Amino acid sequence: MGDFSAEVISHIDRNYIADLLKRGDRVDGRKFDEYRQLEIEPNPVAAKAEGSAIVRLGGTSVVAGVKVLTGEPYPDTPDEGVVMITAELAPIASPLFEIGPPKEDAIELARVVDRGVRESETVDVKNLCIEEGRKVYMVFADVYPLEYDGNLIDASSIAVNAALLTTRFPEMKLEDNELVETGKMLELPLSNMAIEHTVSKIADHVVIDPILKEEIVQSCRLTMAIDKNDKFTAIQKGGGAGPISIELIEQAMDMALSQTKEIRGLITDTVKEAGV
Amino acid sequence: MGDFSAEVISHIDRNYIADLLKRGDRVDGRKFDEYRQLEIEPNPVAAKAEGSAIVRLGGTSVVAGVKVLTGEPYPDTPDEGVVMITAELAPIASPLFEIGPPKEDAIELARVVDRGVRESETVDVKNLCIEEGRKVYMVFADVYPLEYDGNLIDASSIAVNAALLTTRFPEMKLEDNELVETGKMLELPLSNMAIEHTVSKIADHVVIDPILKEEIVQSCRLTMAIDKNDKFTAIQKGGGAGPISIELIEQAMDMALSQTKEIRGLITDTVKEAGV
Amino acid sequence: MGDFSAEVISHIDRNYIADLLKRGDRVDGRKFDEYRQLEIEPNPVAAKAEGSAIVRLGGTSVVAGVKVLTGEPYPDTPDEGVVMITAELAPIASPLFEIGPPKEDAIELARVVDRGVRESETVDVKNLCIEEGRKVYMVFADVYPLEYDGNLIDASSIAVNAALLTTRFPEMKLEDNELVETGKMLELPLSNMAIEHTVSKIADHVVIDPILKEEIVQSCRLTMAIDKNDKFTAIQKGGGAGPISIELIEQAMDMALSQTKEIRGLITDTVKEAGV
Amino acid sequence: MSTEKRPDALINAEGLRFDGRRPDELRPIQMEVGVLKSADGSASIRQGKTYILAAVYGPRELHPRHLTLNDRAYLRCVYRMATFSVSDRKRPAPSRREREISMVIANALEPALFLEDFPKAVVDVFIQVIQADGGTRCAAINAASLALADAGIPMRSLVPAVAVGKADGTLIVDLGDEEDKYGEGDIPLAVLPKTGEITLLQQDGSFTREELLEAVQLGVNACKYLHELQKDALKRAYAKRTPEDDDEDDEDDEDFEDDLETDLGESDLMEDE
Amino acid sequence: MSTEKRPDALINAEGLRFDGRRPDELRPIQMEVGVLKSADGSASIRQGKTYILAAVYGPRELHPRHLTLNDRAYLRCVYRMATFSVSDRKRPAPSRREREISMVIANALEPALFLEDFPKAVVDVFIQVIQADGGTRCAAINAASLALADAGIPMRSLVPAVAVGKADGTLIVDLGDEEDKYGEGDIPLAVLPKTGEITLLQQDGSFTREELLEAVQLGVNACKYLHELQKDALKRAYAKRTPEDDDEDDEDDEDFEDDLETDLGESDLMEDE
Amino acid sequence: MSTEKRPDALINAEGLRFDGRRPDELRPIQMEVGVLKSADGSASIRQGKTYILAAVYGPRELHPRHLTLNDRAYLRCVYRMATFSVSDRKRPAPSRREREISMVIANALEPALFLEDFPKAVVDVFIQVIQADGGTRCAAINAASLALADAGIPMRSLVPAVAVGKADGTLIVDLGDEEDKYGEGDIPLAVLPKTGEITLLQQDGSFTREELLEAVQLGVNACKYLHELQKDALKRAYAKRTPEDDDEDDEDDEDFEDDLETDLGESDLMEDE
Repeated sequence: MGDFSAEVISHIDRNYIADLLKRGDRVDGRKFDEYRQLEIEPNPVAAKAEGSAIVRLGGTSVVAGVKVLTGEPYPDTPDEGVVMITAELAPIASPLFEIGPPKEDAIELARVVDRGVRESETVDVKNLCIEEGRKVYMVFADVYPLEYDGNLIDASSIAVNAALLTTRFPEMKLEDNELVETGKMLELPLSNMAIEHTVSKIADHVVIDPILKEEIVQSCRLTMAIDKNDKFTAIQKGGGAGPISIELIEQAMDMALSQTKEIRGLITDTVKEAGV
Repeated sequence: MGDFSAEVISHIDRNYIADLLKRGDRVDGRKFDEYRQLEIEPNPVAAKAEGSAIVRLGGTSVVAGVKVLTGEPYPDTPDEGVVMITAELAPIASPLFEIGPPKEDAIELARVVDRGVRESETVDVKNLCIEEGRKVYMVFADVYPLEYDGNLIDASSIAVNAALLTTRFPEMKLEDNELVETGKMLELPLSNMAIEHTVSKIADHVVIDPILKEEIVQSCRLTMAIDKNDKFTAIQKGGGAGPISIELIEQAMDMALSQTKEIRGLITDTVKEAGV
Repeated sequence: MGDFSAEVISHIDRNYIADLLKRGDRVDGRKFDEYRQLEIEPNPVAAKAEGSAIVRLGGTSVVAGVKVLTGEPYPDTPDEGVVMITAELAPIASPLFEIGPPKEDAIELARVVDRGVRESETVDVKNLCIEEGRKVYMVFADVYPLEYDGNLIDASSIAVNAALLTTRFPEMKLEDNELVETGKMLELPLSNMAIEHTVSKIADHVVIDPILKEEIVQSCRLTMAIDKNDKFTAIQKGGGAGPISIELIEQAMDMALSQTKEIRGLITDTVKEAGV
Repeated sequence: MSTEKRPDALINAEGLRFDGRRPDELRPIQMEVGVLKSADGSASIRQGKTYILAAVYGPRELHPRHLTLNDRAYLRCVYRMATFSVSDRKRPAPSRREREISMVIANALEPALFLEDFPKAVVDVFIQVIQADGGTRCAAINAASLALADAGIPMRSLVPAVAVGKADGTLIVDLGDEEDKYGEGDIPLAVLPKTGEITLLQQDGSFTREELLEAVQLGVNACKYLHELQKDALKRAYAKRTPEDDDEDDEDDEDFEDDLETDLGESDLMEDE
Repeated sequence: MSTEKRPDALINAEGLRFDGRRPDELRPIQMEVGVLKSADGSASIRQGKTYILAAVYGPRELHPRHLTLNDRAYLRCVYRMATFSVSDRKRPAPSRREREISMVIANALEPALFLEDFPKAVVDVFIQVIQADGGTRCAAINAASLALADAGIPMRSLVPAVAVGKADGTLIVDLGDEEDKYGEGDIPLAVLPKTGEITLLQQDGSFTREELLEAVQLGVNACKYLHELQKDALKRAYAKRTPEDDDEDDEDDEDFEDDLETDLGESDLMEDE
Repeated sequence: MSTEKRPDALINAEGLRFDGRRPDELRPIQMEVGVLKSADGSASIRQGKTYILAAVYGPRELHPRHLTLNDRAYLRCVYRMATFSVSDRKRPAPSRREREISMVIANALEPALFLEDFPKAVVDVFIQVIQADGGTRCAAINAASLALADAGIPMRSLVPAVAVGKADGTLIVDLGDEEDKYGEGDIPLAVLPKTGEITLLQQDGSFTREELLEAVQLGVNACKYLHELQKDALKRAYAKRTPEDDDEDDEDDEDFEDDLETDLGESDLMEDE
């Protein structure tokens, strides 16, 4: 999230990182448009969650789990199921996350990841209806950061996508006003698998997948959700109040577009290989 | 509400205001039983609220809005609708209102204004029933102070009354267990329109409609709700711990009685003229 | 609860109390396995609560009250009623209890007393069913400490047991989907009346029913719930982080076993004599 | 599981009330001082079936600091109802009603106290309603002012309080639960006996100007009687405390007794004025 | 009791919108400065049926202290919707949505302010949505930057903001409620007029790379027009304040006018670059 | 969407358990040290299907200040379950159960630590339950004491913990979820290996005096074995850290290794006593 610890880093670091970028180098040696190593562990919570994944993005890691429950639909969408994403800046992940009720940064993480999934209609809620107006499936995907070295948003977005992809749950039907299992197991109706990509603006440069040191000195960040058809489904400027020019926005968009297919492929392949 | 800022005013101000009163003068030149100029703007939230009003009482202003929803009645009053008044000391109105959960002053404002409406049975809840034991109308009137120069209670009471008077909502009926609109628009069943009048006790004097400077030095205040038949329907002594004699209570009551018809008339006329 | 005020007592007191114990003496002259004087006042809230009791254990006193309501059973136990115990460290009882949301000590008191009742199945929830899957009785027993001179847990446990024993409530049945009274009054189905006994470890000694001074210097405490068949139904080590040896645990268990019958008898007799 | 029903009439043909009282008759009242050992001062009151305990702690250091007042002690009242004190179970969390009543009780008591003797300190008044059968805020004030005296807080006088109401058109004093619920109005008030000034005044229901003034006068008269009961309770407590009982807290108790005597003397005096 | 229905088409056969506007046409907009007497600075905006008030307090001392910044003032924004401002009644407690919008508004405004002039202080921006009919976060930014100028907070420039969206495949500017709800996407953005840089950017819906860039450009153009409206509003307010009106706050107002002139001058200059 | 059903028998005809274990047999256990790079110390444990992570931060400055202890560090434990770690979705807010377990875990660990070395500081132990399949508070203690060692907090010894229970009348060790749910009782306990003293003890269900004492003895024996597993895990982590891995944090790591060696030595020693 970046801005909350802006005071812990000295001006020296700030200048050092900016000078490196001017010479084309990042502080950890990556290219400007290069992600850190991405590892996905599908289904680590196989006994209790309907779906789950642990994602490691360099020194950042998160666990996401999915629970599928049943409930009544909202009155204004009687034929649609419900999808909810939450995230929490659990103190286990960083000395920077305080104990207590959700702060602005935590709220933003949850809302940005949620928006990436919901605005993108990653889950087709029309296909989560058991009986119109009476019973629908409710899908809860919850993310917990475990290690924090920058870019929690992308790690969380990847983890939620992977967890949704591993999800299996029993089909239910209404019989005499009671929900009973049909005996069949279902997958979630996933349509377009939007992935979120975050780019930091530092001085006049944009770099993808920032580490913590970069987040601390960033002017702002741009998070873009891109679906499998290369459509942008959500954008959030955050992580600081720095302004950004249209040219840099265009660069950031192109960086994200250049990475999205590979990451989406890695998620799909890993889950498939795991034979979930 | 007055007492929370007692420390910001010096003893000099306190004495100055008291000395003026001894000579028969108020700090802003009004008579002891004189209200500040009252302006009522009916229906400023016409597109979203079922009823609304902005009220300006000198340098104090508030906005009140009404939403009419449907719901189930309370088990012990199956044939009665529900009326709820809330108020909040939103920080927009004053540097004195802190951000955060409701403090004592905010709770008292809401409760006093609510009591003025409910104890007075301003809205006839028996006439808010759609079908006994199953569905009733629920009326929410919410007040937000916008400018605070004293006497939020009276401004809020006037605004709630005006907003209730402007309220129009679609008639509903139960058909096959579903609520449907009949196509008719309804007004609220308003019976007696009680208005709240607040009097400050400063030294041995009572003055109506106190401004902030008077509230800060007041010993206590007396708020009286009076209905269209000159019946007292609610009283609250508050705004400080100062005691008050029976003689001053009697003076305060007579001050309020002398003003109530004119204010009630202004509300009714303004709403009528606006042709709501 | 003891540990929260560890800093208010000097090392002198700590050593003094420990030295006394080494010589076989307690600070208030009792034997190690001796309870303070126990007084039970049955049904002090006869007009409003379905059952109640005030318990005085030396300088500690609490009031417990029982409300019996009706409601829907939990989906996974459709034929069982609900029993809930709450307790609160109300500031009236001690200058040590701060005002505000429940702290760890308050949570522990409530959970330990609740566990003593529920794990012991003191109330037979199967006999609190009105109609399976639809309506059951819900029993709320709430405890308020009034004076705090140590060992709130045992006083609360005794008070809850006594209050449950005094409880009388109208039998209900379902007629045309509505609950109606049959006219008969019921007692609660109490099965085994487990009582909680608390033992403090101070230096190498264990003493039962600690007073506040003992709690403050204790290394830890052991609370044991014992039912009428001398079965242990709940244990909680708490009140400090001091370790305890198996030998002392055995001593504590034997102390509790030696007292439980007399206390249970006193509860039963007092309630019976009161002719509730 | 309340099964209360509205009585046919609150005032019967003989002009007596539901429970046999005359319109201006108080319910049976028992007040006792010094009932809680943990507190610096305490009192209980039973008024009809209403049963309330009050405890006072202080003057003591105030946390959090930012509430500190530089010229006097902060009087902090907390009025809480037990979940089981009312017909329906009250939810455990403090309600807005309880917080508002806490505030009006503080206002009712404060004018009687010499809080300026303890700048920056806090005096805590904790009130626990054990059983609520009408008139709890007034009964709480009656008990709390005894608890303040018991704690040795310097006072101008005790503060008596009572509710006046209206049933079947008749003004009545000290409402019970049914009279509060099914009557036509309720006017709780508290009085400084020395000056006759009002320190608590609320009203609901519907009253004419004249009814209101008559009701307040009725309340003030009832408060005079309540004040006598309060002084009696304090004297009984004072009489019980013999020097033999005092072991370690000798000096404090001296102070306390001085205050108490003064207070009793003062309050006797007041009535004569 | 909302009875809204999706319109048949958001763009009609003539290429006009639901409410008759051209795709790049803003709704009728009225901005007024200095509307709240209690605040140090204030402004209102009516944009279509959206109606918002903004108040600024400060620079002033910051509580709680631990939020203090050593090198600049802390800009604290609170965006709140009235319960009655939307079709369904909003719950009174602040939602997570409101808290997130408060944060993005602060970020949108901060680059325009010389907060480094007031280390350790706070500048409070309170925004109250009276009626919400689409585009509230952008309208709030328009009003808030006027309120900041009115409060005399030193500024690089005002900050205009607008939402661009898509309906029936056409890019449209300044969405109304139905266009937001039934359209294919929404891109709220705010602009620093001097440099053309973006200080707020969010998006939902579905856009291609090219659509997005075109939409941002449309928004930046609309913001230029909005900036003119903002400056007009400020000038009107400035004109209204004659020396005769100033009685006691003379000195403060001098300062204010100085700042205001500078700001107006500066913002004029910007457009010329 | 849990579809668990009570097994027919928890102990079969051969005296074996539901999952084939002997009554005193632990589930497969894997412990790993140093698994989280952000933390000062960390460990994971998989015990059957239970999966828990523990992180330690500190000793560091304590906020809020008023919790500061003058004579030792404050040990603050936070035990949290992931919403998806149990059959039904847990609500995200911390429950009273989680807060109570946090407290008993702190009590279980504290006697093993030299907290007096760091007056006024805090040592934070954060525990995240990823999957809960019985025995989470004991598994959490096993992992947390490894994380404390990994963080270089000076320790008397590691703290092993295990739950003993009863199923079909037989005492069993290290309950799984079904045994916890459908068995006749549960006794979680933690042990100081050096002295055999108990630092955590809770019980539910129904046990005679003799059963209880036997159960505690069974638990203490199991803890001896768990202690060996803990020491192995620590040695493996220690072996992996070669000087080559240390780049910038050289000095800190020296300290860490010293502590670790001491601790391993000490804990070996203890068993010999």
